[in-house]
Amino acid sequence: MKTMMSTATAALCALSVAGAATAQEILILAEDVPAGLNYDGPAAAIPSSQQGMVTLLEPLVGYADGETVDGVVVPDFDTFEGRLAESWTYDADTLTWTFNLRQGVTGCGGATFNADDVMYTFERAKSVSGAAPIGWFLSNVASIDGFGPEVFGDDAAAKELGDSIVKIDDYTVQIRQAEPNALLLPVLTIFGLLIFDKETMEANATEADPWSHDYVNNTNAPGFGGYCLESWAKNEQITYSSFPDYYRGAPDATRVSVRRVPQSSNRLVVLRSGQADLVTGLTPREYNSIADVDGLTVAGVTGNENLFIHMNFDVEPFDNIKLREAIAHAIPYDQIIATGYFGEATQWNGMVPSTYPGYAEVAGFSYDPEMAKSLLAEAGYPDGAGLDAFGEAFALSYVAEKESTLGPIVNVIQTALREVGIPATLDPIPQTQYGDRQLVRRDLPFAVNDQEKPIGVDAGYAIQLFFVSPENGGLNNMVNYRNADLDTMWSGARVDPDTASRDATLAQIQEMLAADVAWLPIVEYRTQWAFRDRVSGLKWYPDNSIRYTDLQISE
Amino acid sequence: MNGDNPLLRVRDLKVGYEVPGDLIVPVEGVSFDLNPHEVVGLIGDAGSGKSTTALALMGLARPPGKILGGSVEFGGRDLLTLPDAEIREIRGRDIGIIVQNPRAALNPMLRVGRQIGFAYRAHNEATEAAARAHAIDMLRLVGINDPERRVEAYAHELSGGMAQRALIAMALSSTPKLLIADEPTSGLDVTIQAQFLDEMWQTVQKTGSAMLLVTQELGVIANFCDRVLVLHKGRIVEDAPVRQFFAEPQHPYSQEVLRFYHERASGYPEQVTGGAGFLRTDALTKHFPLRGSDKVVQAVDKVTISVAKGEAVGLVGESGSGKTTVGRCLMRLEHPTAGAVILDGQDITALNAAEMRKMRSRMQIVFQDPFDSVNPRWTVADILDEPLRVHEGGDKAARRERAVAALKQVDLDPSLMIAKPRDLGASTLQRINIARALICNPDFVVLDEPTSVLAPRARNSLIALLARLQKELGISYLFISHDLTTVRYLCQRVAVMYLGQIVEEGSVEQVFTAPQHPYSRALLSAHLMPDPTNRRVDNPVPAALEGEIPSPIDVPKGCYLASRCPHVTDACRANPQVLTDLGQGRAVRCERVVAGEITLQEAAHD
Amino acid sequence: MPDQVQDLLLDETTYVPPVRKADWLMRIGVSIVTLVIFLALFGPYIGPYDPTRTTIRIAVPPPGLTEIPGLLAGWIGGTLEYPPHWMGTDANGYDIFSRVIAAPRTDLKIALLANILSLITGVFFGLVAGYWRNWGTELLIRVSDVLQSFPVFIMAMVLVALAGRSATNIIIALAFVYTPIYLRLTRAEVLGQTSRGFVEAARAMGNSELSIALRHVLPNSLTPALIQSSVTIGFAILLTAGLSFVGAGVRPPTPEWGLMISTGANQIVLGEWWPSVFPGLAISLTVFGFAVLGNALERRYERG
Amino acid sequence: MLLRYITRRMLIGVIQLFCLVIAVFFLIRLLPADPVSRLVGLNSSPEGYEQAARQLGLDRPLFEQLWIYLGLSPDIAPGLLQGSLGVSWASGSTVGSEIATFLPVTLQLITLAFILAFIISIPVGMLGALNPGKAADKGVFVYSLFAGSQPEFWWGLLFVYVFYFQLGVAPAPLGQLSPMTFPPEPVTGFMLIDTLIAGEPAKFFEALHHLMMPVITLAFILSGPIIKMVRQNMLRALQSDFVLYANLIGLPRKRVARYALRAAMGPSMTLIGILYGFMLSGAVLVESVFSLGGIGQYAIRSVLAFDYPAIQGVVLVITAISLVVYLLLDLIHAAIDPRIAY
Repeated sequence: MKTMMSTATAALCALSVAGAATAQEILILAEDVPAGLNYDGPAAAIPSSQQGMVTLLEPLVGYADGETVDGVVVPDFDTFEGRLAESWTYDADTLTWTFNLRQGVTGCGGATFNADDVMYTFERAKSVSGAAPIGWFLSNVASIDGFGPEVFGDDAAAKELGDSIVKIDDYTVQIRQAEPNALLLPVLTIFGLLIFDKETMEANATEADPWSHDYVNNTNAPGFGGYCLESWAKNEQITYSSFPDYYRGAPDATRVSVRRVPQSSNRLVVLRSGQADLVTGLTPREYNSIADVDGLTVAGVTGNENLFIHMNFDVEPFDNIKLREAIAHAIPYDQIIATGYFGEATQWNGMVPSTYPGYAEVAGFSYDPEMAKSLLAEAGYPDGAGLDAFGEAFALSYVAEKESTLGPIVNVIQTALREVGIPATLDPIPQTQYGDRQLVRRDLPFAVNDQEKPIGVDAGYAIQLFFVSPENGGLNNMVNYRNADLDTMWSGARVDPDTASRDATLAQIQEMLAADVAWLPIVEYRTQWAFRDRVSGLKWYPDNSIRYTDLQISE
Repeated sequence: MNGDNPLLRVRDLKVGYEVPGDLIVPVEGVSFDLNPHEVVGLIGDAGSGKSTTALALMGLARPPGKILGGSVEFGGRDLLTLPDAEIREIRGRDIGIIVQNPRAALNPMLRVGRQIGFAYRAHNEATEAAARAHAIDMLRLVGINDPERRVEAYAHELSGGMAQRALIAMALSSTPKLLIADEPTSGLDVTIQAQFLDEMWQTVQKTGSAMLLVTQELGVIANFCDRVLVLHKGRIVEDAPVRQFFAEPQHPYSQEVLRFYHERASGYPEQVTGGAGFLRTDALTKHFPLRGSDKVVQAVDKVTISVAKGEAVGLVGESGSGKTTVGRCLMRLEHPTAGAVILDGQDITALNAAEMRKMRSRMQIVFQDPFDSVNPRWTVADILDEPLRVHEGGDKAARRERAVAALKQVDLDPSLMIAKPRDLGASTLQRINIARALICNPDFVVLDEPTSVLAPRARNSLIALLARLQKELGISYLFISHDLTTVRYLCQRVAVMYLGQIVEEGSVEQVFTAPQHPYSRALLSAHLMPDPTNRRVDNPVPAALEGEIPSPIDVPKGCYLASRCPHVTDACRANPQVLTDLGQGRAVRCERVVAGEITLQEAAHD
Repeated sequence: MPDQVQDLLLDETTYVPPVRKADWLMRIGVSIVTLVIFLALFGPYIGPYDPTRTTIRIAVPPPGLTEIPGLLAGWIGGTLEYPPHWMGTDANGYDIFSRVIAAPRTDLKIALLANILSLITGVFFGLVAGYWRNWGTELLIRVSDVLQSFPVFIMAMVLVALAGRSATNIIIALAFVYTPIYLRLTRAEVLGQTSRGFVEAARAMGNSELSIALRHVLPNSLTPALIQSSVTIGFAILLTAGLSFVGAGVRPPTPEWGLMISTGANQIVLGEWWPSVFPGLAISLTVFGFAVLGNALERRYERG
Repeated sequence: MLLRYITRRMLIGVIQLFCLVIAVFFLIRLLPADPVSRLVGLNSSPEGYEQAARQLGLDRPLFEQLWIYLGLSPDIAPGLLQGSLGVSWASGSTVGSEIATFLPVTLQLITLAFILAFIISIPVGMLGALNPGKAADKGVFVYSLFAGSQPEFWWGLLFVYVFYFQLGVAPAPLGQLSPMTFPPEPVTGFMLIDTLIAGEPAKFFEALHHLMMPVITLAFILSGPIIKMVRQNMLRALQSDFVLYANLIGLPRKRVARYALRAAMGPSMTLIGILYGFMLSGAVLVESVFSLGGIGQYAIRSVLAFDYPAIQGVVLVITAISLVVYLLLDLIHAAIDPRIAY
């Protein structure tokens, strides 16, 4: 097989004309290139778009580097360090944060960074003028004063920044929270509050579009990042060139081209041919296939990606705890890890990512078909009798676009469930429809999900996101889990300034969730990349985007 | 008659084609000679192999046929063994041919002039311009008016007669020694046919070509040919000079073909008395709206006819005269635009759908195409049962008995009951159609050209059957036809239609012996009587019409015939003509005739 | 044009009609179609594995030609640990052979039902639109024209996306796509029939219009649609597979050829050919079989 | 006369398109989901949802949305009347500009495939027509049946396996150019033309090389019906009365051959038009196999993303092109055959 491969590879090399990769230039292949660069715009939820945003724009703060695991640096989530903000102070009495901004930072557009850029960024966020106002949302999550739901009303004044964020001088900005909330610094690291270059943005504003959404959606996102946009053809290619005056030092890779190659196997082919330097989003099997190939490196880290089964509490018979437990014991975890992830995963004994502050390990389920059968009988469905009546409820939904990754897993699950008498079928549905049914309608009865990565790196945020009832601040409670005790405990923890007691409450909540099988956690799998040996320096970030500035290129 | 030095010597010509597991040989040994400057008729039934023979003379067979053997000697060389390039030179240069369905034989995508030019240049050195000029000359020669304009026409823009002339121009462009004309007038109207044959004959005389005229019409043979070849079952069964052939046919087949012609001399059918106006129309008018225009096609214009009980009325006219539409209006297959149709005192145009359906048992129609008139999926039993089922219902066995009786009535064997149409011949099917029409004992039957697709022999016996049935059953017929011979034999009275109007009406005897209207006269004189003693080519042709029938969309203001009539005056062009009663059941639509301005010539025939 | 071609062109004296040609071809068509029908009835039960249950063996290549006798002997002798994967297994661990022979149940069912559905509706509307010509039926034709001018593939995808991935919805989508074809075919034929003499004769005989339409026109207008349906069944199989290929077909793990090709498609650049090649071969032969059969029927009809 | 005919056809086409727009507009609004959730992503609060819905105009009544789409409320947003196909919900770019980048890929692919298919089909079809019943004809006939009934995507995969993986003579199925090659500045959108405009013959040949397999795949499938058609029309022409008569009148072979060919061409136009129209969206499977970002891919993406304006735009553009192609071919047919009246 290997020899065949190399003939093909040789042919491919021989045929390629203008090779782009000179010394410090790299070619990356990804599922897609950014569809937009506007985090308040329609493409914001797409990871490949976020990758573009973090390349061009800088946050106020970031996490410090933590330990190096398998050659990849992971952040230390307990330590923040300044990016565009050099330092900050917090006054607990007035809930006010004072940020001292870095001086002498310039951007690709030639502007020099100052407080106006920060003010502009928050003004724009609060204007909620984009299709998906993520900036506002993050501010709201962090309880910044004035960023409540009232901004969506007809009152134009509510959309103005007011006095919750004020410019003290050109290099000092104050942000006031409405209540104690530990999430302010974490949200400032996220792509949805990256700082725009006001000057360039305003130069590209129009009367109809004062916040330059069109410009950022389609042309460029001006900021103070390590790379400048060189060319961008949606659905095809995006090229960045390094910004020599980047305040954290000129990046090593002088030019980064990202090309869209939608099929993962095709990305693998090109990587193996030696034409590309780095590829993302291969299937576990594909990563596994090149693990031992000379000249290529597969790096991975257990970050925040995981796989769970979602069972909707509003849909019979999933409201039956015995049935949920039966399903939990019917899943062959080890087989999934072996055939679905080729060992690059571990059983997930928790309800939030194990790397997040506040994570508490909970007791996991074991694969035990006999117990599953007896639980099924306890649930009132011996050997599955009577379950056929629920028809489509056992159609296991998953995102159709992820077929090549999830296919082996859902097929194992489907076979295993039928083994114990649960009439599972498969229902791959398009991402958009899946999203609609999960987020808006919340009517997916039974699903496999591997794409929930709370961007706020905090167990509390994860719990709010997924398990708190919507009336009490829940955001993405896709299984309609309702637990009044949990809601109360979480409200307390949210504004609890004491980290230790907050963590204790959160741990208690995680125990409750596990006992209720609110989700059925299956595995945490490693986030992986494959690259040629000339590339190094990769770091993992919770948004799973690469920072090209981290990369070291050797010859 | 065979000369010592014939132009064409055909010996044992065999043409056949394969069908699964069988070899069918429609031409199985044809031998004859053809002399220079001679006009020879080749006559035979449909399917006798006439056209196949004609093609084979040129070394060709229509796929999937193949020439299986024999020789065609022309100018001392056997055409069937010549290499392709050489026979190609002979075709068109030495032997010209015209075929039936001329419009299909012309390349639909090329202008006529170019095609003639190609044909000319294939055999003559000429520039394109010279070829064009020659094409114009040829078109003029074959009697086309305004040839400069016609060379620019496409085949589909030409009428059938015009296209046939263009074909002749092409065939004669290199002045061949022999012209083969394969049923050149089938599908043409009577007046056009006569005109065309006259012109073709004259042209051949001028160019000095010999001619082989393939036809199934005795009239054509009698009027234009010097000699007759009778083709029967793939062989020449008789070869005789025309007069001899008509006087003393030798072969039984020839005798049978000519029998009807001999019987015909027996005078006209007797007039019926009483029951007048059993069926009549009152100013029947039918206009068809023209799509995408506010104009109408005036198919039938205030036609008033009357058929007595037990009477057969002939309705004659050329295609486009509206005679078929009259028949369809009578049956209410078309709803008349105006006027009434009264059967036995009841205006059927005023009946509602249910009443009309009931009425249909009293009136029936037989169509032109016997194959098309029966449901191809049904058996004869189903076909005959249908009217009984619709109108009488009742016991199935009884109905079957009636169907068998009806079959017998039209001289068919009851064993046909289980046959399907595709296994039957045209004349058998037409008899079944007649049986179906008569099975509910109607009072009145429209016969819409029932014999036009039949071979002459079958035609004769069908007419005899219709005459017999009328006599036995006492029904009334409206017999629509362009074939004057059959009308004369079957009908008591006749009406002549032209462009939607009746131009003359009277007893068959009156109209046939002394036609009054110029159109009737032309029609009768154009009719080729199978009488070699009084050949058309030997006499000056009287009362010929010019040109072709005008479009029924923009009818002339005055007399509709004005553009073609040899007696036309300015008054004719200006004044609409009215049908004027001349007494004795005669009426004519021509003010000059009524005024006695057109002297009655000797009737052309009888 | 080369001279030789011209020679052939004008070789007009020799001609054998294309009619009876290749009866062996028709036999091939009939055999293929029969086999597919047999598999549609029994395929899901006769494979060595359950076509919808995974094995733990992922992406096993099919045995080489030389290994087959040994495997066969072992299989019959019962010495094998598990039945051989004659066509290998796919990335999900399914036995490809069992799925390939189980698939006709899905593919043929969809194609047949879609075809029957569209045939019935198409013929019905075609008859109505051809026989009763008024503004209403004219509108019907226009609507059908608009439907037909839809890009077929996108239309089917939208319909399936609209109603979800299920065999029923695919049947409805295909029926939607094919109905205008039958409508047009039938209408054209009806138009030809209504002016024929026997229809006029039936009217002159006093039949009601409905009776004429049903007894005379309809039976004589059916043949083209029936012939077309053999071809359409083949194309419905292609379209079903195509829809699966772009993710708008039946749901996994239903054994369906297009879905199987699509599962394996990704890996073909890496040399993993068997998950795609075997089901594709099955489609290729099946559709060819239906095309051959349809063509034979057509020629038979034209012959009369 | 000609002009009037064209105008009339265009008018009918516009009416047809209008009906289509209405039909598609309502049809896709029956879709069981909308793309709002995709926009809101992590911010799935009701406010976020409403905000996104408002941005997309989904909060407006249905008929108002239609009005805007048609361009009857240009003060809110430009619509069809203003020549705008709207803005893609998935990307925020105008649908027009997106189609302008996707469409040329498909047009280039299928046009080349048609040309290749013709180059193959005309001689092969004639070979069959000229030897009716002989072995060559049987071969041609079976080939045409076979090629016309094949799953093209599977053949594409097979070709990839054989020519890329095994033999290494074809490039990897990675689109129009190798990933290392920077595409030239898009001027026309047609890669082959743009590379020439940019004066980069190396890229031109590279693009040609990348097009090789998809074009061969499509041409193979297309050759089935086209050969069948050429063979049939040629047979019919050769059996026609006027070809027989042309022989009878002794025209030279060449002339007769030309008669027959021209007669066979006319009726072929309709089928070509239908095939071309079908391929506009039917090429999607081959595009998918070879990672060519054509209009079919765009359509799939839009359907899967429930991107209403994009779906509407694609259907409209594809249908409009089909109608124009039909019209052009009818005009050619009329030019060949004078019997076709306007």
